[in-house]
Amino acid sequence: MQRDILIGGKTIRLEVNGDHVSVDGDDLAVDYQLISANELSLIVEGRAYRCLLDRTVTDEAIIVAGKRYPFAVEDPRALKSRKARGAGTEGPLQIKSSMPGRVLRVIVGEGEDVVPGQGLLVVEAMKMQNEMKTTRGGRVRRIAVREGDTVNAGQLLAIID
Amino acid sequence: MQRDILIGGKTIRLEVNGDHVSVDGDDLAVDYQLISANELSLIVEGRAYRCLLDRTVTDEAIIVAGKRYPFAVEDPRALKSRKARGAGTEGPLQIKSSMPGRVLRVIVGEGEDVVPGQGLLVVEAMKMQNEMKTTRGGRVRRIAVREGDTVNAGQLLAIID
Amino acid sequence: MRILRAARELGISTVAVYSDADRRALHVLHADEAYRLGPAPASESYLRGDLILNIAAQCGADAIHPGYGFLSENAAFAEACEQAGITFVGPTANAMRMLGSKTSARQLADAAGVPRVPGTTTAATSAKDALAAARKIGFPVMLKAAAGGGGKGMRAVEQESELASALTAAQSEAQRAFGSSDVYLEKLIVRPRHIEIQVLADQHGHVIYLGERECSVQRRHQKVIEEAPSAVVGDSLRRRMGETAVALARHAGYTNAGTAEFLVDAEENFYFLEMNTRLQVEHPVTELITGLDLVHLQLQIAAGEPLPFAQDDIHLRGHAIECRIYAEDPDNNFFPSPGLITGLSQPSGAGIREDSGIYDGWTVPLDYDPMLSKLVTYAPTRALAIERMRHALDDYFIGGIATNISLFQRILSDADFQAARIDTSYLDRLLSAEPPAQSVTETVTHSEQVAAIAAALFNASSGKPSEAGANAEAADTPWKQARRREGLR
Amino acid sequence: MRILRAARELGISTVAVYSDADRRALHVLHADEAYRLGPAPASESYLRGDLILNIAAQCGADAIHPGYGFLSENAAFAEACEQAGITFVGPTANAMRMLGSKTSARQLADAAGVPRVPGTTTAATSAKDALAAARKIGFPVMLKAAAGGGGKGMRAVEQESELASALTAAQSEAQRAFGSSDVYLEKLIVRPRHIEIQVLADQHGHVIYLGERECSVQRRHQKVIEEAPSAVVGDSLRRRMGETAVALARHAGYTNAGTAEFLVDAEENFYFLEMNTRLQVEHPVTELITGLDLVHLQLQIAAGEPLPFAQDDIHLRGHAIECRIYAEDPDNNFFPSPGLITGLSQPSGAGIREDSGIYDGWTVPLDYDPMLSKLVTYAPTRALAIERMRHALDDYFIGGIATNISLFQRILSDADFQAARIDTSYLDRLLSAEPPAQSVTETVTHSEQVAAIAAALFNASSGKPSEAGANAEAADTPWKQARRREGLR
Repeated sequence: MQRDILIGGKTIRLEVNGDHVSVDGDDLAVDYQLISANELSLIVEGRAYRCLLDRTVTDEAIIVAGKRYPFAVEDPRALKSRKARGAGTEGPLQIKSSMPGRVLRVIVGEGEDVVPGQGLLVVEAMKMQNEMKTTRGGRVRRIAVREGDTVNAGQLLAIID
Repeated sequence: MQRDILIGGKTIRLEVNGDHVSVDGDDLAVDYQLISANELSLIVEGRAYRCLLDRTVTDEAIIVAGKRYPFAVEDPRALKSRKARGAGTEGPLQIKSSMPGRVLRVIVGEGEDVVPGQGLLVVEAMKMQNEMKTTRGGRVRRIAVREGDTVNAGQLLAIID
Repeated sequence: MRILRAARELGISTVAVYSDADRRALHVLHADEAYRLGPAPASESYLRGDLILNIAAQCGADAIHPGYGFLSENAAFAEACEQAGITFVGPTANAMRMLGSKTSARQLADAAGVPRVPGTTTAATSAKDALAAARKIGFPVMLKAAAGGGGKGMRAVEQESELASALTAAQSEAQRAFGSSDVYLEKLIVRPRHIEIQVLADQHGHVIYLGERECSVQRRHQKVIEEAPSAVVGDSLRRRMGETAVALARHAGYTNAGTAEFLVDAEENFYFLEMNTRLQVEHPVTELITGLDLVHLQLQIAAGEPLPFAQDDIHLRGHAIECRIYAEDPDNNFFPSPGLITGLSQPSGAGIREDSGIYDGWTVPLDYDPMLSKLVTYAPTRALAIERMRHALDDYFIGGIATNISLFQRILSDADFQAARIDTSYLDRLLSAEPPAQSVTETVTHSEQVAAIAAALFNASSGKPSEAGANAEAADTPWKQARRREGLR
Repeated sequence: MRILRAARELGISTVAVYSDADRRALHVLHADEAYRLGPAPASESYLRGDLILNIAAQCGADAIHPGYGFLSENAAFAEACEQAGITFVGPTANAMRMLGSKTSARQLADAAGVPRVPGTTTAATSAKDALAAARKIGFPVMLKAAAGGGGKGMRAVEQESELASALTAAQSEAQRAFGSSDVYLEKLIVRPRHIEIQVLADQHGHVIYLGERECSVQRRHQKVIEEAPSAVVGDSLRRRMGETAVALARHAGYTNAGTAEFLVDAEENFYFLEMNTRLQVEHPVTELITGLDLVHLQLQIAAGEPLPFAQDDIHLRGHAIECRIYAEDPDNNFFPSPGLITGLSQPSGAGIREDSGIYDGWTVPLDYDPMLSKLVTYAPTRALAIERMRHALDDYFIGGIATNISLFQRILSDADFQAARIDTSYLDRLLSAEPPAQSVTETVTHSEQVAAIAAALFNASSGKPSEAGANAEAADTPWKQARRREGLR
């Protein structure tokens, strides 16, 4: 079994053969047991890990020791191959809604320049107003929603160039 | 939807229509939600019940308020229609092993008369010796195992007439 | 669930009411009787006191426990219960009215000689009015909704120029949240701690206090972590604050459980903030250090029983910490994240208590406060209670939705928190500080290798039916290949 | 898991060892390191001290905590640890040897002036020898394995004619279970309570006791329910028993946690039975009423730290009850029922502690003691702790295998248990009494109607994929039809 895993901005090539796994060419002794559909007991060279698979509407990640590692599988045989959150700092930035809600206010217009941390629009959900900010500076290419719109989880709100 | 449920030695005819159920002809208002594959939130005429489905190697039962009700479904469309434990006190009594183990000793012979509570054979499992007793008196028709035999869960050990 | 369980333990039958969004909630599953109130919005269900009283009358209920939110501090509802001959588990409508509005509570505090933060005792009606009051008190000042709680309708104002717009915002927020736009002003205490005193009063004139809770770790004036006892409250301060809270409760003719909130400054001066006339979300930390059950006591008091102990019988032992686990994403501006829970693994064991209403397969509704669970740890010392919580959080897994578990991990490993150097702006400072290095390394770290191996193995197993892992062993390659190891490594 | 969690909380890295049957066990999942010991049988894995020490040496372990069973009372293993320079978390091999064998423990007790049940101090070698001893003591007598515990190798003998065969049986059971056929005799006390004292001793000569545990509810000499405190132990008896246990521990040069077991008769006479030189399964009840963490203390003592408190600092508060939940079928002669857990719903909340190592999808192995979980409740009073436990048991669901939960429900609702009228034969009497009416009625009861409705609904939904209930709402008829109700009932 062979997989390329995109994690932390790097691609790791894995090959699992019985009780050994090759990680970018390094050979490691592994032992593993699936505890449930999203919980794995993994022993690598004697070190024990509880690995959790967390699939949300926006990404797919492994949680190990309380830390979350979004990942993507790059393999023609894999069914799912999503873009890992945070991976890829190049190209336009898509601002997406992480949950359903209502667009209360649009703060910036298309074509405006924004700085990192600047608020773009306000979405209300569960009676809380949340300002959606950009993590990068740039020019607003597109505002994909209007005030009063109801948005779904994962729906595109804006694009920053 | 219609089902005949054998429970507590009685057969109950049920017909579910939307938010009403007919139980042996009595009409009751019901509301229900499946919480998980084996947990049901059931409201009957305002009374709330947490109903659990327990499938073991020997029977199938509903647990309500800490009490266990073995049942069988009598319906041509149902996939499973097992004999409820305890149901049917007529006919020969089959003594089965409820778990894997090893037959340590056979106490009674075929053709012997036994009284309720009498030990028939001793099975060892998990380092514990367990005397398998008969709940009914009668004549031992058959001892289906020999000393030293390994037995599986549900395997027939003896038949009492 | 907390209240339902406590009632059952006293042999009381329970009736749950639910909105359409909560039909699958655990309190409905576990109640003796359950009735639908209405559609999901609280204004059409849980805030409809008339519907609730109708149901109570129909099913012959003796008492109503209002819980923590919704109508729990609504004097009109308490009064309606009284008129309907149904016991409201809480104070009388009269006491609630006196203490429930912050404006009247402050008047009462003054009358009872309870120290409080300088401020107005009546609502500011205009910007001009507010400005005059603010100048008299001295900036910085705080705007607060008279009817509210939980941070809604609150604004800190540093200078005169900000006052008018802040007042408008606070008033409209107060109107939306509480149906009243009354807002008052008070002096802003710099770096105060938020410490509250739990009081219990029976119908026979006995009033006692059960020590304090430290609730300084807040975000947007919402409590995030609560502890008992407070690391800065010694026996003397505890007695002074406790006796003050008891005096206030006596003055108001208060009955049942209540909480007096105070700001405490670095010199151990304490200022009364408000009285919460209900059971608090954070009551478990008090239960763990006193060994008492506050819900049992609430029900016994409501039934007219006297308190079964006196002030001298109350001894605090050990340390308890509570984390309020919310469906919100700390990496995304604390945006709420309701949705389907697709995996759940909850910690348990020595010194771990969890009050939660979630389960695998439950959909966190959009409609209410997204609190999922209260995770509470107890240990003989604060340091051990913190360590216990850190590991309990590591063990906690809620799949499918974002939660604030990582926020707690960050707080609990912070040196200032561990040294109890906290005040009400502590968390804002921590959050505005550089987030902990995300360690985006050039080379692949060992942890990333492990995560990648897990990702590959999960990926290889996906698509195969595996009901709760039951069939995992039976699934074919590569799950089976590595099951047996030859000897020791 | 209990020990692993406590170690993590003290910042100690953990190494788990496992047999093939336990690869999927939770202690392996949560450890920092994990190594395979060998095949499933304990004699080839968990009882192989040599393999365990090899692993400890390879991974550089500082200490070994032996848990509750297997090698925890094996002096040879403790000695091997000492020789390998690895700390054994427990008493010295020497103290263990003195107290571990019942015969030598009795000699020690006599020397320390600890009252004990009249009996032989050396093992009975022949039937003739045993008969002479029994006649001297007076019937009824008890046969006990010198090396054992947990009821193995024990026989009560009412009259002379039964003695020879009972001795043979006890000896062969002792040989199988402990590798030694030594069996001794003692007088059988009529209707005694089994009450034990928890002691703690550091390496600096401090020895204290932490109150008692009431363990009279037993089946086949195995503890079923434990409580703390005992309803019949007052301050005076507690002090007398506690000081006796401390004297014994001092006499043996004992260190770490240990338990002195006593029989107590109706006149408050107490007789020393044996000293358990390890942490007991039932330690949580002591933790809940003292507020301490015994595993933390064990590790601190093993590290050479002094006890952080004195006898006067120990105060008991409230009441705790533990139920040992086993995979065994009370309706079928308590036959073990290992197998796949196909559904799991565990109680939680105020006053509920669970120490368990099970999960949905886990297969309870055939190979070991079938204990699934320890469910413990705490409440201010015994009556409330019982009620809390009854409801926690109602909430507990372990699907797919038989458990003894129904046994606890029967005990906890029994008037004698509720009145604390218990002794070591209490449970045998309850079980031999007419079982509660199975209410096989002619007509269909209301509960049967409800169960039948549920059965029909489950049946109608089966076959449809429903991953942990997540898709239940999406499943078609009849699940959807009844979701919305028109108005109130």
